[in-house]
Amino acid sequence: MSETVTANEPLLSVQGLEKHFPVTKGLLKRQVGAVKAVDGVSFDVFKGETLGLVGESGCGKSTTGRLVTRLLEPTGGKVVFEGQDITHMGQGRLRPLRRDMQMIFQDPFSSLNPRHTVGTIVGAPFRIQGVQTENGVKKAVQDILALVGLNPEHYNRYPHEFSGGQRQRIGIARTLALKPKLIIADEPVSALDVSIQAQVVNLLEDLQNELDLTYVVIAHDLSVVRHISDRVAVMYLGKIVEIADRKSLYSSPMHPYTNALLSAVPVPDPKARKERERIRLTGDVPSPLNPPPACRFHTRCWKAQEICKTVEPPLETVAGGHRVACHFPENAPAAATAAVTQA
Amino acid sequence: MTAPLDVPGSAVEAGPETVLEGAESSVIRGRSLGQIAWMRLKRDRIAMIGGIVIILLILVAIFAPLLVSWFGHDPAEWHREKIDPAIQAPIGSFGGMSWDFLFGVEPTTGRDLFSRILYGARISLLIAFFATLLCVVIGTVLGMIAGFFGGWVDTVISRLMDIFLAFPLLVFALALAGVIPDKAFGMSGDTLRISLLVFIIGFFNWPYIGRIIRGQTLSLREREFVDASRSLGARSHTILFKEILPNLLAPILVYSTLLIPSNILFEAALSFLGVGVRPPTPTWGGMLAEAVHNYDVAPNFMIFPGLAIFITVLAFNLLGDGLRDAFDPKAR
Amino acid sequence: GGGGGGSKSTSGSGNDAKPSSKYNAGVTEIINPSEKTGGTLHMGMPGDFDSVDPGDMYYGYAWNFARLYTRALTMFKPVPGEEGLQLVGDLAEGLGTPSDGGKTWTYKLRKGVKFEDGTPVTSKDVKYGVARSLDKDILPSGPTYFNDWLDVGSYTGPYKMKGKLDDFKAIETPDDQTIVFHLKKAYGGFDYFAMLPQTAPVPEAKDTGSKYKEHPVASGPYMFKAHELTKRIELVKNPNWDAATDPNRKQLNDSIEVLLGQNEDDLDQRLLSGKIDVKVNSTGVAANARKTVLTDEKVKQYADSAPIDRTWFTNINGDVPPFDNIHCRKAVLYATDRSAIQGAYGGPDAGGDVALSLMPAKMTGYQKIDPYGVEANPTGDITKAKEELAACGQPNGFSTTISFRNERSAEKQTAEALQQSLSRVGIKLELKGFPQGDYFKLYAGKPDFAKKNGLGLMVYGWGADYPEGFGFFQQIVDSRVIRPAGNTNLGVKDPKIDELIDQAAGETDASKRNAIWAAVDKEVMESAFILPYVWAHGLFYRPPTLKNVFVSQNWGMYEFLTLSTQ
Amino acid sequence: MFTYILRRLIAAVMLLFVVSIATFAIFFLVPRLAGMSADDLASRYVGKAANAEVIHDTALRLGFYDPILVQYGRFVQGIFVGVDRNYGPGIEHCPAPCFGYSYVTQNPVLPDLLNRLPITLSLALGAAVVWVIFGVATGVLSALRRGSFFDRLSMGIALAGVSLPIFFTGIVSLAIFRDQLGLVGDVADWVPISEDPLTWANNLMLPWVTLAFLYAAGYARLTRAGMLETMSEDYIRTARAKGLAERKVVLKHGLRATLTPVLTMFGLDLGLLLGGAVLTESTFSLPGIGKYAVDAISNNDLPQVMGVTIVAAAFIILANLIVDLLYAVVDPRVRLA
Amino acid sequence: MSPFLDVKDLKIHFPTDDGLVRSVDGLTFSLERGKTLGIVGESGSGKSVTSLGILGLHKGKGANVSGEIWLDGEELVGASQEHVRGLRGKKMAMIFQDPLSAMHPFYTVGDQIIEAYRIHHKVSKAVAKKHAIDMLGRVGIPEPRSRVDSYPHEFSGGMRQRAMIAMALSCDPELLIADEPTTALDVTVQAQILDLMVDLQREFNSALIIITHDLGVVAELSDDILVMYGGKCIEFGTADDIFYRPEHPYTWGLLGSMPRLDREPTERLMPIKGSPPSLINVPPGCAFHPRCPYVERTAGKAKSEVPGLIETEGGHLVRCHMSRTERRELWENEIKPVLENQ
Ligand SMILES: Nc1ncnc2c1ncn2[C@@H]1O[C@H](COP(=O)(O)OP(=O)(O)OP(=O)(O)O)[C@@H](O)[C@H]1O
Ligand SMILES: Nc1ncnc2c1ncn2[C@@H]1O[C@H](COP(=O)(O)OP(=O)(O)OP(=O)(O)O)[C@@H](O)[C@H]1O
Ligand SMILES: [Mg+2]
Ligand SMILES: [Mg+2]
Repeated sequence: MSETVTANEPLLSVQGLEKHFPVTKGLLKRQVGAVKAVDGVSFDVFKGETLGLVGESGCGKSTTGRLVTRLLEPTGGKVVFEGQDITHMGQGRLRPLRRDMQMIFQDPFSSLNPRHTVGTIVGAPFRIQGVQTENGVKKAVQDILALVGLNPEHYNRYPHEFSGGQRQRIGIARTLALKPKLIIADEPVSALDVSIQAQVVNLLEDLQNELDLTYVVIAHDLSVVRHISDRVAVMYLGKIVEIADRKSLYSSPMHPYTNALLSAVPVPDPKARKERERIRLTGDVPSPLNPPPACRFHTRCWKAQEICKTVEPPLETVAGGHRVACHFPENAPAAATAAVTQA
Repeated sequence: MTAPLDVPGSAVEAGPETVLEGAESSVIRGRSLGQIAWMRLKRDRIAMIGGIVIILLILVAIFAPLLVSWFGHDPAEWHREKIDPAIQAPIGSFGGMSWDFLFGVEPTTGRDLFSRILYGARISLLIAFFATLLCVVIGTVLGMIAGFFGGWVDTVISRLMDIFLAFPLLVFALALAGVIPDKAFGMSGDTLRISLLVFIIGFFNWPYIGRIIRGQTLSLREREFVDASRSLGARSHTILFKEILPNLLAPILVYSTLLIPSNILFEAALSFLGVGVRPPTPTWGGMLAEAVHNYDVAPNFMIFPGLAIFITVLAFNLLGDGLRDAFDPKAR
Repeated sequence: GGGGGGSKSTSGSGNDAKPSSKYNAGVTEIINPSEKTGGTLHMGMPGDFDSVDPGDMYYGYAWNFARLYTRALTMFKPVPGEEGLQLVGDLAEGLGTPSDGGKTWTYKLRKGVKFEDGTPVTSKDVKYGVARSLDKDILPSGPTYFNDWLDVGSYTGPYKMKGKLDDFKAIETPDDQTIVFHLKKAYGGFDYFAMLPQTAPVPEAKDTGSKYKEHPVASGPYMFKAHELTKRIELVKNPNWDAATDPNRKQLNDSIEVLLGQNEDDLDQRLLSGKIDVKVNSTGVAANARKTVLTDEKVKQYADSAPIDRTWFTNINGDVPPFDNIHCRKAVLYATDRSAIQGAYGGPDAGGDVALSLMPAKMTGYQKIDPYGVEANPTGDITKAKEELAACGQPNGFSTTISFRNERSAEKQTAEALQQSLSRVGIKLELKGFPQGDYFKLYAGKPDFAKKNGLGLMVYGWGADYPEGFGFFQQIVDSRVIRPAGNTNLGVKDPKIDELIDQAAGETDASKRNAIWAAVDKEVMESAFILPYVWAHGLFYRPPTLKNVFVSQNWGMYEFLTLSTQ
Repeated sequence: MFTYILRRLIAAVMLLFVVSIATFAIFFLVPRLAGMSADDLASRYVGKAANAEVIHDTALRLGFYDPILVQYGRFVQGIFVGVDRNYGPGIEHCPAPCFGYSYVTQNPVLPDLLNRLPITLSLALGAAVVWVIFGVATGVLSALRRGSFFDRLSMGIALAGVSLPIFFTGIVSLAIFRDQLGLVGDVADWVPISEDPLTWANNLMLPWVTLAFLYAAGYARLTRAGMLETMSEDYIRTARAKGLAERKVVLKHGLRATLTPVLTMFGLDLGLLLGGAVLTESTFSLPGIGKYAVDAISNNDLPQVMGVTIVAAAFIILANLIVDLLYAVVDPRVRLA
Repeated sequence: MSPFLDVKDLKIHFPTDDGLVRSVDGLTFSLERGKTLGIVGESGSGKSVTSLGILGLHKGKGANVSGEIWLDGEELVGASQEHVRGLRGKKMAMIFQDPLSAMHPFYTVGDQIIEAYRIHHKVSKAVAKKHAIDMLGRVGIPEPRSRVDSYPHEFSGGMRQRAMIAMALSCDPELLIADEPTTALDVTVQAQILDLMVDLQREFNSALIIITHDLGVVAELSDDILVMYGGKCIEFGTADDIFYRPEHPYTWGLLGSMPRLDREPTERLMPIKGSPPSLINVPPGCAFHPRCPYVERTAGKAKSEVPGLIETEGGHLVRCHMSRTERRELWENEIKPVLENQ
């Protein structure tokens, strides 16, 4: 790790990222519309930190992750990794960069090829990237297996012989093989049982400390995200509605949606259930095929006013690194609110 | 910090799963899905019987000359002395079955049915195997490409499959087999006929397996390990052949096993309709075609090739069913 | 639709009635003579007629059948035995009168013959019928005797030369009852040509060319009521037929129904169970039924093994070495196991007798010869064969190819039998089957092809168009009929034979003609271009309920004209 | 919906177009490539005793000297505007759609085909009724009694059914049921249903059963597998949890969902059969489309072959279309687009 | 008087090729009308099998069911199939985890509710349909009149689950079992559904069993909580018992594994090592012992002897070899401080 990225220069910078999946019809594949899965997402990830990305199902979290790792080609916007614009970089030129940017997948059952042994799976990065290892691939793989808490002798086994948690470790081992700088983890624990989930979360944290990793963790479980993230971005229908450091986001959420999300999480405290003040949203997330105009949350927002249906609120910095896209943010310093209402 | 429930300090020591350890002592060598399927298959008695019959059939086909030299007569040799000249039927009961002629003899010619059935197995199996191979190769390659690349490639290949599926296959095969000249592509005689039959059966049957492979590829393509491989920078062909193909081997094996019997029947049908391999080379379908006009004269002439086809096809079907169950992830 | 109704009431009496009949009785006598009228005659046929248009047919059974609804100038007498080979006048009052040394033939038509619509039949109609049959584009199937022998000049038929029938000078019709044929050269057996259905009258106004077969206009006792192409024909009584004008026919059945395109084995089954009265084909019952017929005495009594004017043989191609050497050809003639081939064709009763020479024994003028000692050695004479091989300079044998028609399993087996028997003297055969439809046009009948592909032996068979030497021999042994393709003579090239044929053709004296044909037979055997092995028989079955049945010596099958059911 | 059907029909026509080109090419190009001349081709369609001149005339008349595209064009023209033919005394117009005239029998092709259609229809539909009823019923029962003696037996029979060539079962059953026992009517004697339904059914009984035996087997297996799968679906559990009687659970909830793949297979099979049950018709000598095809091919009768291929392909395509439409009716999740 | 639902020593075993699966192995609990029981446990601990067992849906499917299930004074395990069928839907009903796969894709939502209603009420279709519309309205589906004719796939996840609930409640069942009713849903929708269930339970005064692996959910709803492990109940008590005075190391583990929003984040989570046991090879002795950090304290008993389910105080049951005081001490001194982090 020779490069020196200065603290305020992001490792990954995403600006106005867009992905519209065309909806086609008929023999001639006429385009009749587009699923705006990701529609103008911007954020920066700094070296060594963990950015959490939360939101409800279908809001475009995975798509964002896949855009950043260039498994998908963005429709618009920009992805800059280590100062290089990789938005439309060809797969050939991207290949060497892939060493530095890896992905952990959600489903430990489908993310490992059932026909390959653990050795093959974890050794794949070496083969694909043509990396030479000192004591042979096998040794390297076994080292990594040990690193993620697996028995190195499991080298010749097949994924189906492992439990979910172990599989997720195998998946993590694979991403670690080439010592990446950035890891995008798409719901790394949501398929796991609580007790196993905790093992994996701890493992991720340990690895971060040990290997100086940077994470983007995608999840829908707010408590998990809080546990591992330094900063958290909340997505709604293809947009980031709020982004802030963990503490300020969870203690003083500004966007009504964030508020609602937080208050909807059931709390494992029988006494608290009577005391808590709850915000109950009605309805579901609208379809990204026909997102509501302007502020996309206005259809479910109890604070919505006329302006929310006509003017799209920009993602603005309200207080020290806390950015929110809302005309009527809560917990905001008075000045900020006033500025918006006057506009 | 004392955290008794926590895994001890460093991640390196994070405990490997105890349960797994307990269950499977110290066997480190992993069992692949194929090995598991094989274990399951071994327990399926009926499928195993099918498999054994197939192996026997293949052995019989390979060693037909040897077996015939022990138990039979040259398949082309006439034994007019076994034929009643008045009605051209075999002399003796059961179509002249005896120790000398195990299955009796053909009417008119008196040829040894036993050895003709044995030699017939060679042609039938040969054609079925190679035709299946051809179907599977074309079907797999095109199905995989269509499923994996999607888009216009998929459209083109899928339409192609539609076209092939819209051909009335048997009619077409008959037509094609009928118009091909006697010498072509530097081949002639049986070699040409067999190649031709292999080509026709294989070439027109591929869309069936192609569709299956395409469907499987489509769903495999969505599996995250494909993304994983891609995110590691793997090229398309690597993904196709190293990641996807191994997962297709099970369906390929299963459908090949189920395709072989249908190709055996197909070959028999073509021979039956008179466009098969030329005489005096015996084939089961061809023998049946002749026997049809003689079933009253010599029932065994009809029954033995019929049985041969039946047993072979049944054996393959049994094995195929067993394989399908063995590879089925949903099965217990 | 329709169909005759309850005519089948008598079939209930079944097979096991009195042993009234005797195997082969139908060959010599009329079985179940009856004059009763009514009922439907059910005929069944595997496949279809080449056509039912009298100007467009070439199969014996078609010609036999055509006389139910058409009348040619002459006909064979519908009686059993030798007498059935005699020609008598039909539409004509009697046989033709030759003049000009046999180059001109004149016929007098009977008076009072009418078409089904009541219009009288005139000599013009006969002329028109012959004229239209000349156009092989529209009516391709019939024989070409008239094209070849009539002095047609530039006349090409009434379709290409519309309204110019008068330009057709080869036939003259001085009056409605007289018709005169002018030939290119003398031909003594013209009465046989006059027997062809091509001389049946066709009213020009009703001629629909290639569609005429849908409804040929009747001049005989029956007429078409329905013709569902390829499926069914229904004939009913022709009200305008007058028995007085027709001494040879009766009109006993109310109707005649023919089912076409039937499965052979099926048909036999129905024949045996009496559901069908007669099967329309020239070879009789097929293998499956053959066994029942020949082994079950109760059934056998109703069967006849009828000799046919047909020889099954193989051509030996002199163009393909070493068959350019007569000794090699003779070696084949000696080495062949004819009894095996007899088996392939169905054995003595259903297949036929072992042939001693090319000319079928039952033909008029046959004289027994046996140059290769077949009678004594039906399975072949290996020693002689080896001697001939040595003489040919191939003492250890050689390899060659044999062709046959794929669809014909007997021919296929013949080839296999030859492969077996010739291998005894070291002659190795490679078998090559060809589609029946193209056999003469593209393969065996195309000398270029046969030579290039080394077809040394070509399995074949030939039946006489009519029971007279010319009708049998001319198309298969006259070297001058050899064309670039589509040959029926697959390579007999012997100037001596050609000369004999010319002699015979011009001869108007029948007995002299016959002597010449016997000489042709001998010469063919000498030159060894043809390997005959079977004189065909057909094994026919007549349900006990069928009346007036007998084998026509001419057709080699049951005479259709007399059949009835009551 | 309407546009969907329209689009599918257009696609079907295009498909038929390709099929016809391929058939045409096989019949024309392959022999040509093998070195046959126009006269050689024509020589197949003249009488026994034709001379070179007649052959040449025939080649000209049939247009074999024209470039292949022109010949194909003529075929297409026949379909869209019809063709004229000289039948001797005059010229006849064969109106569109016209597949031309047989080279061998000179009969127009389409009426011949249509003439045979009722036979093939009777055969296929009758057999279909038999096999669907038996196949599905057996499949359902087997699935419900998985592992029982009945299950084993019926699946054994089913496997035997798909393993026997139809020309074998056909002939054996003919020999037994008709020749020996005399139980059924004359198979080859086809009578239109409108004329005599009883004879119609009696005569067709054997082919129906034989054909159904072959197909029922597949349906029983498919139904059984489908049923086993559906019966383990969550919604079946829901239906039971509601307190629904088991019979209703099976028939209303289980079978309904199982029938969709059965429907697909049924459509495809029926389409194929309507395009000619070649083997069955040959075995029982039923003069249907399949027999027609075999005869056409063995006669090298191109117009007939073209006709029968296109009709058969049309049936397959049509059956596919109908299956897809039905699918949308049966399964509300399917949207036709 | 006996409780409304009383399950005694329920065993549900599945013989398979690989061995006997002891999915439920001696489960005992009871539930009163109007009360809510939460069953928690990791995946594969036998929660769903238990619920299906109560509804009698295992019979005839190769399952060995033994023990007793008393529902409102009737024993169900020994009762005839037909009798139990009559109770289903009317007396007891179930809400399934994944409403998309649990509803028949080919029938409209309305039809499925109507069917459920008409099994137990001899009424006309029209009446039943009115009832269905009513029910859909009650569970908060907007415009029920038009939505009644929609197919399940035309509903969003939350609406499907509501429809599922409407179907289950259509015959006013006295016992309602909800098997992971919200796992497939987003948090905001989950909250809606949980609220709905609470409201409906109050309204119908039915007994409710809610099955989940989310401790948060049980905490929100349950009066009593049953913690399952390896097919057995390892701890049973009131919600307060389980959350404030848990006594089983596994329960501690569960609590320690959860990151909690209501507390300051801890440095590290406290997972349980290892993974849940296979139900074929349930470890001998205490099923939890391979994962238990305190095995040593039982002097080897854990590995050989199955601990009994012992009542510690007023209805709080624990299955552990350690003594009560030992457990108390551990909880108060070692676990609780770490969990509460301050
Ligand atoms: N390949 C695709 N084609 C069309 N639409 C797509 C495609 N991939 C995703 N979408 C749509 O884009 C939207 C966002 O999908 P995405 O998978 O990013 O959501 P998510 O936030 O990850 O949801 P979840 O929590 O369910 O994983 C969804 O509406 C989805 O249907
Ligand atoms: N029909 C069956 N045959 C064999 N084993 C079964 C059967 N049904 C369930 N099991 C087994 O019983 C065990 C318990 O299953 P169950 O579905 O009750 O778990 P669960 O606690 O509901 O888990 P989850 O949280 O994943 O839903 C599992 O190991 C399962 O494999
Ligand atoms: Mg996602
Ligand atoms: Mg469950």
